[in-house]
Amino acid sequence: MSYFKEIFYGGLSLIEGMAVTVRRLFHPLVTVQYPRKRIPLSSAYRGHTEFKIFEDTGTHKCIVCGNCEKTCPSGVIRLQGVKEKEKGPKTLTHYVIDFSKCSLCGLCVEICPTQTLQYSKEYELVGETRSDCVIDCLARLARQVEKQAEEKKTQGLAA
Amino acid sequence: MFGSEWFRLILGLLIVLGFASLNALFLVWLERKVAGHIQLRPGPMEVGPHGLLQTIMDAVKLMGKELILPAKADKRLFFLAPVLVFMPVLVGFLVLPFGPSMIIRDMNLGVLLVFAFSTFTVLAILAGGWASNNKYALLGAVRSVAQNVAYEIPLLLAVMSVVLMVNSLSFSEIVRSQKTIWFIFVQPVAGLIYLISATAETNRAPFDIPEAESELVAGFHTEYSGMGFGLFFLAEYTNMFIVCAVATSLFFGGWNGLFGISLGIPGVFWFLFKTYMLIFILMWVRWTFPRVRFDQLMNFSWKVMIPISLANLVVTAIVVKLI
Amino acid sequence: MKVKELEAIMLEKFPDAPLRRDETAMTGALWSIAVPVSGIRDVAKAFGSAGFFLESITALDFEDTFELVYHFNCYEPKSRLVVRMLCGHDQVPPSICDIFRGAGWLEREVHDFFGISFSGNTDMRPLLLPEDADYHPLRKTFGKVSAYHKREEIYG
Amino acid sequence: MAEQDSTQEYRRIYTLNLGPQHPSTHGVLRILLDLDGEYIVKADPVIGYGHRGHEKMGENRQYKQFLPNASRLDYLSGMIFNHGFVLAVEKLAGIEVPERAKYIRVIASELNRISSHLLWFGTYIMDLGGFTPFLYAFDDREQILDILDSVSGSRLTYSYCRFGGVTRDVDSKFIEMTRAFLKRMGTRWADYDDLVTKNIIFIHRTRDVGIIDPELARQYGVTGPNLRACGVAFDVRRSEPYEVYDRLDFEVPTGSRGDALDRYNVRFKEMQQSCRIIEQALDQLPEGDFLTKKVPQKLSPPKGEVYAAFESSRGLSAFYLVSDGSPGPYRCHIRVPSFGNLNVLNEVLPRTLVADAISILGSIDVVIPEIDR
Repeated sequence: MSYFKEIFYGGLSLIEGMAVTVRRLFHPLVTVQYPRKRIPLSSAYRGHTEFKIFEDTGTHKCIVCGNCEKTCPSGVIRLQGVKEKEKGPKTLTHYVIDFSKCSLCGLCVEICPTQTLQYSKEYELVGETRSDCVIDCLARLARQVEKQAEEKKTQGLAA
Repeated sequence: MFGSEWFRLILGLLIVLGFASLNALFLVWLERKVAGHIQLRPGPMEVGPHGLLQTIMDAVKLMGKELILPAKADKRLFFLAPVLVFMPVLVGFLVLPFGPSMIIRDMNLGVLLVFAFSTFTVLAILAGGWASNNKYALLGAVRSVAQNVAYEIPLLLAVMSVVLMVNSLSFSEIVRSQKTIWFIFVQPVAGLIYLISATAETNRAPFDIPEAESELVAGFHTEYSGMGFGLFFLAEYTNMFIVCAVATSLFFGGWNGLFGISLGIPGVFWFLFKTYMLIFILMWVRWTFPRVRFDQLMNFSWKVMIPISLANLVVTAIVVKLI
Repeated sequence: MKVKELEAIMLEKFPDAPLRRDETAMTGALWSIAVPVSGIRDVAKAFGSAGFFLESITALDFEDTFELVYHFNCYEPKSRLVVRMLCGHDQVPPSICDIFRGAGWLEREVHDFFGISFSGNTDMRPLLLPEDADYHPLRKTFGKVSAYHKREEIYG
Repeated sequence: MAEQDSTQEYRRIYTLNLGPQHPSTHGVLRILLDLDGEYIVKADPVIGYGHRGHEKMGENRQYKQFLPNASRLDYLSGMIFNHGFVLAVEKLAGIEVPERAKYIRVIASELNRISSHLLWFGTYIMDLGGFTPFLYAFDDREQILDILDSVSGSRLTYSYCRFGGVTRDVDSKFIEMTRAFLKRMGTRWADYDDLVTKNIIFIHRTRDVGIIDPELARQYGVTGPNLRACGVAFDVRRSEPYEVYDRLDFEVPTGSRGDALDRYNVRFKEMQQSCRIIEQALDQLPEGDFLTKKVPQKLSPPKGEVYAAFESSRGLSAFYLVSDGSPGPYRCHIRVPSFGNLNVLNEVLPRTLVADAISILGSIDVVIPEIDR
């Protein structure tokens, strides 16, 4: 008797399973066709680091203390600065990160005394060579400043 | 000239060659779409409207790929196997009753021919698995042989009960006798057993143990690349069509409409519609269930399917005799 | 209960072994006992018959000696006990892989990283390192090292 | 004659190299199987393909620099390992953690546990040949990743915990999303039951397959759901509660036979218990700081050692840190649960079929990079 019982209940369980999948057949889809449609990024998203643009100065506030370089576990960050005056602050000349080594721990952002580093929202970082992963943050900043200025201009025109 | 048997045969073969490959490509697309929508994703979308041309592009890609011959493989057998697997599948089309007058060759042994040839694919799978000189492929081939031996029996027993009722092995004869009532209503057990065995026969999930992707990498066609793999792939889908077409003509009334009501639709469309519905069910099953284990499959076949189909056959014989 | 019994056994077997009760909040163990190299099999047997399981075997490399640390734990009650064993740089401690079958791999790992071989463990192929590895990366003489201390500098 | 016999024996048993590239070895595990037909005679797992030297890295880094490494050990429960490492260092340095941070960590860890179990669920059914439950599980898992992404900014290797708290406070949106997720999961269990748990094929594939009895588990140091499946209710969250687990009410689900089906059921119930824990933790979540301000930038704990155990989704894990008073540990050893869980395969696999081996391997739920370290 248990022989037929197992066949019966076994068959029933299979039909129940098929009911689950056929219901899904008419569900709305949960995926999006990626390059054509995108889902919004979360506000906390951590891309590679970049410089924050401060409203008051219109640029970054890096003082070339080198804390980020020292704290980075993987040696991602390289920066250089020069002293323009004998006893003045240093000015940043180079700030380069090798994103291929970065593990996105965020220690550099946390340790920065002037809080001039932030996470970018960049996620399409495909490159053909390793050197494509090397990001020059100062050049990036310059591009962003330019873009902002342009945006302001067009806004001004529109107004 | 036009009425001659030879002309009919050659024309039929040409149509079959065209239809079989296009149909297989369409079925691959359909499978991906069904799988996609069951899994809450759209499936192929990029090439052509709703990805319709995707499989054609895939076929082109496969044709452009290098055929890799593994070291120490049996060269002749290795290249013969994909051809062997595709040929009998094509022959099966010869006797399928697409419509009242749409049979390439209406033989009085049609049913027998289809099953004789479909068994042939096992030989090809064994040859391919053996010739690859790969342990996974060999395991897959061995599993395939054992599985097919076990499943041919209930499959044929289920078919036998229909044949007993009609007293003929000709497809057109069988379909004609289902004019008013389909055999699935008369022989539900046989129909179910046929469908289950057919799934095993075509090596589809949950009985896809010869290629058991997560166990044997790709089973018997592990070592095949390019069009060698492509032919195995096309054969699987064509085989699926044949098996479902046979089920349609044996149990679902072939070109007949439901209870003799044809709604003015030509028979061939009834036939194709029912065949594709059955194929859809096979796909639905595949994307729902996990794979059974090898020995459980055997147990299921020998301890459940064969006794039940035998009992069914005996009951059928008695009832037919009494009536 | 088991812990009390074990403690008695330990004290009886190794009367002069330093048994240190730990502040569990700090080290995560109830007590630790330092045993000589020859005593580890007896200890393991006692732990094994008391129903303990072996959590981990690891080693510390000091300038003067290796220290092998065995962590034993028990399902019920909470009682992690530590057996520590000083083992010279060229000493070969006995294996406990026949008492705890899972110890075989743990010992292989220690052998990988520190080059300590265990007598009685027949399978000493490298486990995590490549098959032909002849270096022992967690020794303080390998690669970049921040500090190499004597044992008393840390444990006093 | 005797010689002939031995050559026949030699031919009868052949070796199958399962992995390191195989669809269901989950990472880079290689198992050398000696087969007799399809039956396994001997199994020898070969590991170490993913050895990255995390322990050596730990010795050469400062404590906080090791934080990103911690989540890369068991990448599926990155939050829990991150949490565990932070616990160890906090014990070592005697750092007090604000109440709110403790709750946040527990919520994040339990969410991570569910996501890890969901991934295991999907891949396990995929090992058994069912592809669809995998994507359903990923759909659910995606919700968790979204929640954790919204608070930590990362989807897999979180680096969310810091010594003395967490990097970012949770907001009302996080709580709302988490509650919505719990509600959603409440409706999903029935579907999973219908699709998988009750499925006759699934039951046949897992029942009485790969039995680990309690004694075998003890010998090999098997922990986590694999141990609980053989009837031992051992859970670090219960036996030595860390953070606020002693204030939360949850059950430790156990099995009885210790086979693959029990392991499946235990993990499944564990997900439901994790949901309960999160719900309670959300209710009790106090106001306050999320990060204590008293931690110095250059953390140099006093001399001593710590062995901080915690329950990852795979079992008892622990960080064993020895401090020499410098800003980096003198020795950093990591006890990983998968090590023992995989080791036991040496004895479980023989006398089973190849198909069962895949089922057992999947049911044990190993994460290879965690073993390789």
